[in-house]
Amino acid sequence: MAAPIAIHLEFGGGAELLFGSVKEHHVTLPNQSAPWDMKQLLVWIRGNMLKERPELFVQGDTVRPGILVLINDADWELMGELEYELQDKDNVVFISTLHGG
Amino acid sequence: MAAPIAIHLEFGGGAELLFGSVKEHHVTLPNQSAPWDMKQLLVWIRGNMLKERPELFVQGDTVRPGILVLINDADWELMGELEYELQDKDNVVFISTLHGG
Amino acid sequence: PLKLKAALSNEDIMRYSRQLILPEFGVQGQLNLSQTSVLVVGCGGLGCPLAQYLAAAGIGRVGLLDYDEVELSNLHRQVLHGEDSQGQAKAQSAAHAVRRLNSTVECIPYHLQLSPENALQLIQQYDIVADCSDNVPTRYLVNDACVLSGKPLVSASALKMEGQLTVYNYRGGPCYRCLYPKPPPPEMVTNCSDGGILGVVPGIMGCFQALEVLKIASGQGSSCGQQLLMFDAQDAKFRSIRLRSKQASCAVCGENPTVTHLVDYEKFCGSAATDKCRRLNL
Amino acid sequence: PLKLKAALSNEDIMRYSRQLILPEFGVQGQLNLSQTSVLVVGCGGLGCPLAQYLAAAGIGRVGLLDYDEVELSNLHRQVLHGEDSQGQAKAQSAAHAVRRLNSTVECIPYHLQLSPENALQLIQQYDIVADCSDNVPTRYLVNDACVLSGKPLVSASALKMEGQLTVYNYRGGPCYRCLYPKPPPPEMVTNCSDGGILGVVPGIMGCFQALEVLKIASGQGSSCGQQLLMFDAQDAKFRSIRLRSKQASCAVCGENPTVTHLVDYEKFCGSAATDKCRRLNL
Ligand SMILES: [Zn+2]
Ligand SMILES: [Zn+2]
Repeated sequence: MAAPIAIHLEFGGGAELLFGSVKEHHVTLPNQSAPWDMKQLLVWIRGNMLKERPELFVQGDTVRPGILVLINDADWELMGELEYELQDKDNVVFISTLHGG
Repeated sequence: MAAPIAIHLEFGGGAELLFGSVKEHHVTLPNQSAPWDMKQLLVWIRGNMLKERPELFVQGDTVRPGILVLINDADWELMGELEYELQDKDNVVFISTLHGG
Repeated sequence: PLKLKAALSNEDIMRYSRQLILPEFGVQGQLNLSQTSVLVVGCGGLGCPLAQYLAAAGIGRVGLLDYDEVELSNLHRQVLHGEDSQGQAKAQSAAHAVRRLNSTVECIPYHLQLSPENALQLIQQYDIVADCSDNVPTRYLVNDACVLSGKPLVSASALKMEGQLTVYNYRGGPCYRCLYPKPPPPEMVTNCSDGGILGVVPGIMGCFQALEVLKIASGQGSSCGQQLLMFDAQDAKFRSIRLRSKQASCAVCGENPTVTHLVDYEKFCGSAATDKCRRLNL
Repeated sequence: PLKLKAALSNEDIMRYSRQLILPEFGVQGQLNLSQTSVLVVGCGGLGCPLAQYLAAAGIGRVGLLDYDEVELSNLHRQVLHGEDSQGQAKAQSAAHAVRRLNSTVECIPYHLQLSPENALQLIQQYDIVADCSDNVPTRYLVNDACVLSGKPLVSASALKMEGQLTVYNYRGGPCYRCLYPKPPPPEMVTNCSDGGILGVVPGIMGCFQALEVLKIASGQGSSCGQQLLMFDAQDAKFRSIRLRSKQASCAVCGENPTVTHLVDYEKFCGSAATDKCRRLNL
């Protein structure tokens, strides 16, 4: 049994518009038998936080193109992407790429 | 007996010129009977790191006017100034005020 | 005082459309901006980008103060001036460039040195003051005048590859003297002539100053009161520092102020109020 | 190619004296700068401050590319243009302002749209490319052309109250496609016309771009390769993010590239290479 973990979620670059325009969220992920990984976090966000049009955030089992995922100030590609196991107090950022100038 | 502690010192805004133009220094403060405080750190810096003209860094038992001291990204005035007891891995910054424009 | 604008004209709506649709800004923010006046103290490396972006955004009135004339060695960072403005008063040259960008902004050049004699009278006419000066006595003078007139002071500085920014005397936060009760020893003060400066460093800091002025003027409020923003251009690193509160013992904003009118700041600092020659021979 | 300057003239020494005395920069840094050419793709909110500070600092040659003309709604952020330049080509208007600031910089305006047909031929003539464009297809086009020509790409973007900056294809680091192998769904792309923008936000990001270009051109090197600098103007907060390495699987810079010449980027992205109308009707 993994204990519940508290993580800090941030959305930016426009991705916050899918979450009631709130940029920072403190969430607690409930107990479950195995450790939480990023793949499960995305499912949890989709089920518990996304009010509408989830396809603008997740596509298949990952985030949609144009959203960069950062775990503790590093690109998630350096951390194992979907397989990364979340730790208590982790900071996860979902940021839309900007194109304006 | 307090164990030796390792702290991270940074100098900026021109204050680094008194320290061989090196901005970042990792130093270990030796064992001593009481905990290290900022007052003792200034004496230690003066004795161990300052090569010349110490009066451009310390005056009396504190830093000279125009240098701001930051402990872990907060003004040292919020932390107790000279009485602050240093902890292992503390980050202490000495920054000269800039006036140019 | 600026005339209250009740509504935006069609031309305003066209010109500022990209700001108007920002929820943080909106029509009310634009109207607030058009009713705000800002005094820019120093039209050099910080003052040029600051005045440029304040005018572009539609500030109501901007005062441009500088005692100096444009020289060739200014042009690597003082981007409102041009080769053809060498020898002109910086205040006039900056005003000319600002008017070309936005003729609807009321723009007042002051070709003079800020002094204990004229500072209060000038600053009282403005809502916000931006310190873009280049020397210690002027920084104390501007601070004290802002405290005595109750104006927020958006202050930036830059040297070599570093910059600093703080909003003083804002929403109960500290003033410049709360942080620096005593002036630095004159021999430890480096100016841009001696120390050098990469032009785009005050460019970045002046834009930052414009951002904080615009946030205050539009009604959003600044996030830099009781904060020191430090910038290191070499590493491209910013750092935000939590500063002390307003000090009860402060000589000008404290509980028993000893500075109740403007004093002799060159004497107080032991240095001249220009970055041209560094030390006073007292 | 630019003529090699063996020494600085007396006028250069006067003009750039404040930079020359910086140990990080020096005479060699200034000479390196004078031998470097930079292509600025887009003369809008980012390109204006960027071109301004590159020219002020004494870059050897600057190419100013934009297909668009100056409109009133540009002036709140595109500060090289003035009210009198409305209707003019942005490239011409920017070139005019840059020459006024520094006539010793070779300044080449291109009043055209960057396209798969002209991009390589243009980019091959420059040492560094700065992406100041405003749409997704152009960002992929500029990236691919930089990878195919081996040029470092200093890329910034801004929207509403946020900005981002990365140096791509630099010292073995990732390219834009390494990070974003697939374009975003067109309906999720917001441009400045739709989303709004506070003018000083691209001001800050364009100055940052200038800083990184100048660090590369002078020989110091950029600290933003394999880094994403994120800026939130509302909170005045910067954040530096460590990015992934160059990806072996990247379609253009990877081990088995499938993009070996420029393709149709509007088709690839499903959107037009202008921020004026957002979606292509395919
Ligand atoms: Zn005070
Ligand atoms: Zn790549």
